[in-house]
Amino acid sequence: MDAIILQILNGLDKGSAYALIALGLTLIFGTLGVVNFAHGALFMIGAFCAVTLSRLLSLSHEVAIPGQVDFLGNPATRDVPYVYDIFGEAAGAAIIDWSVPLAILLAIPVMIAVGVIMERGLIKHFYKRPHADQILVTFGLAIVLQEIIKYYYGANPIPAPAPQAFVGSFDFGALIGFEPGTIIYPYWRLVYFAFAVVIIGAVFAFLQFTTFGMVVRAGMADRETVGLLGINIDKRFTIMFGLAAAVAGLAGVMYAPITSPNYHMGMDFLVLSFVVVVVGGMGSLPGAVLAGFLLGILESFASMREVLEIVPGLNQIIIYLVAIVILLTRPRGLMGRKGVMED
Amino acid sequence: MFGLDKKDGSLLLIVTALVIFAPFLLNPFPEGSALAQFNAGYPDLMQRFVIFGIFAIGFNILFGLTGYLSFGHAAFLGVGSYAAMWMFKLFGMNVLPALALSMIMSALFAVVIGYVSLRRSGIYFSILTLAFAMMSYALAYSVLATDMDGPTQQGLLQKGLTGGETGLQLTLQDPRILGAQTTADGNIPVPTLFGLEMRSATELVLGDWVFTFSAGYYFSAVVMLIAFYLSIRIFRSPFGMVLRSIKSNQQRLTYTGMNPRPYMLAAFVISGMYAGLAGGLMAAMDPLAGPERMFWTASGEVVLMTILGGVGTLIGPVLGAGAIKYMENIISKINSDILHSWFAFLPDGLEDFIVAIIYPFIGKGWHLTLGIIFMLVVIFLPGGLVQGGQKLAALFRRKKQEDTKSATTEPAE
Amino acid sequence: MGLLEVKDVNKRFGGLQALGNVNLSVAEQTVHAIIGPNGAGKSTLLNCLVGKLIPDTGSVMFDGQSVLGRTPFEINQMGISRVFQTPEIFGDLTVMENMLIPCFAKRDGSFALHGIRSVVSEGELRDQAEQMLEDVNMLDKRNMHSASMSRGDKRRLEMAMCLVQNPKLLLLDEPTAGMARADTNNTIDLLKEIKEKRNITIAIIEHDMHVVFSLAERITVLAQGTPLVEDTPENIKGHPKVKEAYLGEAA
Amino acid sequence: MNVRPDFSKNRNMAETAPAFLSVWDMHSYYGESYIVQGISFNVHEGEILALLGRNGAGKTTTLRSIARMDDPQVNHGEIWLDHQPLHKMTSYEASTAGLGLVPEDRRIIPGLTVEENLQLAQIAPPIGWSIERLYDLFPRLGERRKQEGVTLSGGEQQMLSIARALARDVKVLLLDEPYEGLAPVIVDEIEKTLRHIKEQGMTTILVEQNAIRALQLADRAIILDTGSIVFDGSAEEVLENDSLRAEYLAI
Amino acid sequence: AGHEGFTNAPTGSTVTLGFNVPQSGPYADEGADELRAYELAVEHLNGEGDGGMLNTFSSKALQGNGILGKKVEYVTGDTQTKSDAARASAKSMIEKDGAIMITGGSSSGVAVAVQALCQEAGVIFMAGLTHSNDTTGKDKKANGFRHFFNSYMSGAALAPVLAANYGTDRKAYHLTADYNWGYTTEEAVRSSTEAMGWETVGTVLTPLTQTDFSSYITPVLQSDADVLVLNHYGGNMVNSLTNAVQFGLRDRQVNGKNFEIVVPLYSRLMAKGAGANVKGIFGSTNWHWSLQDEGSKAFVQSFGTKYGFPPSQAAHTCYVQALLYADAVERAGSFAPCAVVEALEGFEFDGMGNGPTLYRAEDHQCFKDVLVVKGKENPSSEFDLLEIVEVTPVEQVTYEPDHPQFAGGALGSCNNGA
Ligand SMILES: Nc1ncnc2c1ncn2[C@@H]1O[C@H](COP(=O)(O)OP(=O)(O)OP(=O)(O)O)[C@@H](O)[C@H]1O
Ligand SMILES: Nc1ncnc2c1ncn2[C@@H]1O[C@H](COP(=O)(O)OP(=O)(O)OP(=O)(O)O)[C@@H](O)[C@H]1O
Ligand SMILES: [Mg+2]
Ligand SMILES: [Mg+2]
Repeated sequence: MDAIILQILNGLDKGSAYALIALGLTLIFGTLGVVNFAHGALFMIGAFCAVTLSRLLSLSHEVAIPGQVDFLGNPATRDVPYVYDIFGEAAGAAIIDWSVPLAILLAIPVMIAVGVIMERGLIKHFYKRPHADQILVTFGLAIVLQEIIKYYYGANPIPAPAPQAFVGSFDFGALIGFEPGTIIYPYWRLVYFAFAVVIIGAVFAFLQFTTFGMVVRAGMADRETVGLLGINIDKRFTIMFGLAAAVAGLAGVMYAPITSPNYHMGMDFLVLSFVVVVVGGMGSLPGAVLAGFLLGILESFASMREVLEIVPGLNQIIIYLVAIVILLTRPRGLMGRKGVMED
Repeated sequence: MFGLDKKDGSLLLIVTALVIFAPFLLNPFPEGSALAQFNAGYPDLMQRFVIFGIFAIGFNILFGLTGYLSFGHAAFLGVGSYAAMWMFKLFGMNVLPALALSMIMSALFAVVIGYVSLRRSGIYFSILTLAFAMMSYALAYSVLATDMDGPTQQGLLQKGLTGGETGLQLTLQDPRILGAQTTADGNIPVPTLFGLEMRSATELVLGDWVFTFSAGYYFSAVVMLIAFYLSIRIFRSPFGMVLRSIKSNQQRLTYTGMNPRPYMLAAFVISGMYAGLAGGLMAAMDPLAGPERMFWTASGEVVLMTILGGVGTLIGPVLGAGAIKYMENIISKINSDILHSWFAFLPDGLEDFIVAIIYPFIGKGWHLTLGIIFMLVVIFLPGGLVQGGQKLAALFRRKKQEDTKSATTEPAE
Repeated sequence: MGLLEVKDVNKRFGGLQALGNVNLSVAEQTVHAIIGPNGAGKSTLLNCLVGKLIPDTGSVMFDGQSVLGRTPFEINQMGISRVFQTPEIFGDLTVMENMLIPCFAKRDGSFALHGIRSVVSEGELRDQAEQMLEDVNMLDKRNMHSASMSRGDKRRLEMAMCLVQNPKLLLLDEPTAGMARADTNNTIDLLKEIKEKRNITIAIIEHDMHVVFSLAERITVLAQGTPLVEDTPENIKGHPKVKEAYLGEAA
Repeated sequence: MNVRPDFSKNRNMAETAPAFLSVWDMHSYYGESYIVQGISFNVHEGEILALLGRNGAGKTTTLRSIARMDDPQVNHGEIWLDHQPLHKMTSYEASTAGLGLVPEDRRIIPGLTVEENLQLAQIAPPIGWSIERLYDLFPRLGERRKQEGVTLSGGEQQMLSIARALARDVKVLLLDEPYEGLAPVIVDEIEKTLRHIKEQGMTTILVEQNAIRALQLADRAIILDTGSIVFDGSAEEVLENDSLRAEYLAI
Repeated sequence: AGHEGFTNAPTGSTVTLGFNVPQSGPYADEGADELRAYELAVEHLNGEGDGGMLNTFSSKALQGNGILGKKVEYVTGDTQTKSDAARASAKSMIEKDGAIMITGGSSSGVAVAVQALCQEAGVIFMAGLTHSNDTTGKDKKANGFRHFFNSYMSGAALAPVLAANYGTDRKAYHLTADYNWGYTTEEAVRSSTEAMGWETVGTVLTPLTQTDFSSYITPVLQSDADVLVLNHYGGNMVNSLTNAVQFGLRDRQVNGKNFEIVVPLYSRLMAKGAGANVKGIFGSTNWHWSLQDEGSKAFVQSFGTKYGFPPSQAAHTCYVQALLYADAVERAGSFAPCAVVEALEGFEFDGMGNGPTLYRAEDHQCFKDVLVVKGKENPSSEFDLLEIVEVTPVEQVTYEPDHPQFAGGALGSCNNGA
């Protein structure tokens, strides 16, 4: 029983990550109809916003340590971050410690800018082009973004830990009467979950309670006619792109403490997020979110030892298996709209 | 010629000529010169060009004609490779039966996957094929890789059906019931065509130039030419036309009395067999089959090759395949040392500067160059490399026309 | 008994009764027009005949066989071709290719794998197709990319595609809408001629009364999903209810 | 016949007032194909202009050019609407400037209900008729307001397309075959409406295959043939000139 | 003269080596470090630089004048850590550039694939970083050699240290990467710890592509395991260890004991990726720059001087392999693969950082001391993340050639190629 509760928690958490990434993707892919292979790269850039901020904050100057030598026998030095000099050691350390949450503030403008530039400079010219062209151009862009990050940050994962305050776990089990220490959950993951819920809610609200969503949907179905009705659809597409990039980036920032960012993390998530979006149903935001949680939970269950003993390797294929089953039983995924990318 | 019209006939002739003379054409620079780095006329790469050419031609029959974008085509490539390897392991090293089994197995897979996936269209189809390929990958990578003989046995299935991450390899213990288990000097035999070793090659030295003619390459090239010829025929056939009408308006087609499903399935299976053939050839040229051949990136690669070359054109996919494989194998091998030697004639400071500028794009930066080229091509050549060629030809023609025009009008003035 | 027998067909869309107890009999080798106000259910009725929609209840018999439960391509192979209200053609193909597809369907049935044979060598079918294009005055456009034709031309092309199949029953959903007057008249003549020559039965939906009255031998007036009257053109013209609800000043 | 309008800023506007919409030497292309080949004409405020011609003459292309759609490209020429240079605008700017187009293929937006299709037209100013008033004009739409627009019957879609144009406060209404697919009574109804809004000063360009009907409504007529104007004059003139009608309109 | 009858026999005044390392993909940084080591080795072989380990190497055959008097040149390629790409790249070095020896790599799959290729083509393969038993077990090849240690050795070296630190009454839970290296490592660690009295209470295979291990780690909480063994490498290890620490495993008490985590194969680059999470965690490594023998010091000195930071174990093994190859050619007096094989088989040497070492003839595996390390509590720099806990003597990690973990496969005979 407690094992199941734990896996549901895990699944919710994994699912919130999937849902959040898929949410950004579905804004562009499901709603604007652009096959955006650069979406993973946006997620990755978000994560590197966290890395970059923590690097910036830790920028330091060398201070010699008297009486010690380094591995080559030269006098040893110690790095002292500038923030220590500015804010004093305790405050400086706290600032560095909080660099991941602070990076959200950095990521929002950066990601919006990246998204807008990307859309204005490149994607804009591809709305009317075949999907094949969109694939090639966004894939090319993804590679370029990825290689730029690799050039500056290397290929190795770079740790970006959560603030000390979030280290440790919350004991759910004790709360609901299980043995303490059996159903625990790390604080940061709870934060991630809550964050995902907030972002998802905000995006929903924006698209649901404004005409923006309807206009963009209409624009995707028929740009020409929407233009005929006096609506500057280009502008709205740009906003949508910026929004999607910001969502992807924020997902990345918050994910950095969970897995150390590396330059190819975007590609690792890319295919999965396409699967999530499509299983959710093209053009459906709730679908994408639902599929994210569903796949996350199922994946968690499939990775239980008890399950693997019965069906070895199920954890490797579960997502794809579920995807196939869902797509065969429901023609347009969980809640897809008719006519979106069906040809 | 061969039932082709003039245009297609000359295209086939040109491709044949290019393929026959590839060892020369791809080795334009003398051995030892600074630019020799750009030579691509060595057997392995030439084989890759034609093999991936086959893969892309087959993919284009499905994608180019019907517009159905399969994102799991690499599964058939992998199946073809594994099938060929098992043929080598069990029966012997002749490549023809191996290729036959590759095509049969990939066709069977394609029938099953196609039958299921073709129930959906558009992106839903793409994701279904992707899911099947990724499942095949995962199974080949781990589940089918576990010891099936038990840990102490030293049998055939010691590393499972697929050999897992390491890949399926030939071993000295393979039965090879129709051929030699080992060669005279105690090694594993190599793939042959009735005794002609695929890896055998002769070299032609002409001054500073060294040209290699490899049996494996010419064998693959002949297979590719046949495959290419068949694809032209398919493109020009009623079948090809129906496939294009599916892409254009599937609804209308059903009201016109045709059942799109079997057409689609036929296209899917044919294209899967092309992929299987390519996979079998890969194993025949280099006897090892690994699961990464089925990973989504491998499927993505053939998509990119086709788009880069020009979707729906006959020769485009082959060009795209060549371009990507060239980048992967040639650009990735240029290291800073070589760069320095190229620009050694420049003053030191300038040399370092230029090297520093180029360096990010070569060697380990080859991906960056690839990405940039993808973007440049789609932006400036919406029809892929083929369109680039056409533009060039048109420019040439126009210039010629202008030349003749000015030549004739000038005296009058 | 007619070639086409529609009995007690009902079709609902949610709360809307699009067709209510429709009975219709189209005799062989006649032109039967179906007219009625917008949204009366005319197109819906045709959709039920070609397998695009399945009626909730009722039966549709064609040539003694039921069409219900059959797929659109099977129905077409039985000998029913349809022209749609908005032109449905193969936009990526040339006009000639558009014509050849129905020819293949007619000759080869719903599936035949001619993967190696060349389209160019299909002389007989090409002749047929060209003849048909000639008949609709479009031969000069045969190599045109069909998507880039004007709408009237698309209409004519679609009709040619249906006619070249030589169907037993031809269903036309406003075939002359948007067609220039001259072409409308040509079309009327063509349909008359073809009907005689090839023994084709035609069911036509039109709002253009000129076309209806020139062609139709019988007219069914549909209103709100139910047949109001069925009669000869002369009687329909004078029918007061029809006049009021549908024809207006045109009568 | 036509004088190039001069709308330069320092001129007195009154001087040029008569031409409300003015097209000057317009050349339009679909990619490489040269369709509209240098046409010029003026439309005066409150006038109904019939734009006639055979299938493929370039009527739709002309309207789309004026509405500043991406396709066709207008490579040369000027278009002025009430002193605003339309030729420098994109389609949404043109729409904001007071241009309304009812496209020939209706262009109902998939995925949106009838009401949403109408609401969409009222997002960007200027806003015209209220939705309720439009429902009064086309009660059918009111009944179907929650239905997805593309599932409407052909005629209902046409009504929606017209209603959508009226939902915006347009100065010039471009109608591309608005009667297509409509029952005769509805056509009468729309004609009445057009007369009515003309009285309120609406300027209209009407493309219609039913030339007689169009000419009876219109003040002036322009006949297009292969992308050029072959006649520009009063509507009565065309009605009276048999040879003209025979040559270009085949009626 | 005399150099003919084998693949790519060098004819001019130079000889070309092929360095086939991952330059893209997750191991690109490791590959870059390998490449640095190779460049350094070439320098030293050609008599440039300070000579590095040439000065401490027990064999004195190398003169610093290239190999057999031929200047050493090299070509590089990208394995992408994919067998296909690695083989393509190796083939191009052999077919196009005339490389006579291929070396490098950062994973066992690639090592096995390229080794088989070299066997077939008739060139020598000097494996880079490959730790799976199979490289010199099931998949061994006559033309292939491995200096790096393997899973068995890790297990054998770790077990006593674990027993000494954590006691012999422990319950271990294994998370194992679902591929070949994972299997052999799990098997090795299991059998050696079980021999110490530990009990294995669970083993779960995790997909290689996994990035979030939470659903694998939480079941550990519910088992009665008190040790978690992470048979993961690279990004897998970084992520699984990070996740394990996040879930508070290290602060747990089970059966009255502190919960412990073990990482059988450590690398400095991975330790860096995992950040503070590695502190106090045991693992094994082939070599570490803080070793104080003469050979290691000389290597660290020349590498550090050239590049400004200390070398990784991958760099070390690659450097040593290059030197060992050159030395074998020099001693054999020929580049012919079979002659080189003969010179390397049973070769004993010292001064290369791991004490006296044997290249065993039966399986072409090096036998040498193995290091057990622990994540350092107070690292002084980003390179100083591991501290050596014990240098396990070679006897303790030596096994019979027909040990069950290595059974199957055969070397075959050496191949000189064309
Ligand atoms: N898929 C659908 N869902 C809901 N209502 C529908 C659907 N299809 C048609 N209808 C409704 O059914 C009614 C009949 O439509 P139909 O297309 O048959 O009319 P019609 O007689 O062809 O009219 P028109 O002459 O305008 O083309 C219309 O009111 C239409 O709105
Ligand atoms: N998208 C397009 N690409 C290329 N050519 C086109 C395109 N659309 C129309 N044309 C061509 O432009 C010419 C004029 O077409 P247009 O649609 O303007 O005619 P029209 O007068 O509206 O005819 P109709 O009465 O049939 O609607 C036609 O010859 C047509 O073939
Ligand atoms: Mg209708
Ligand atoms: Mg038109």
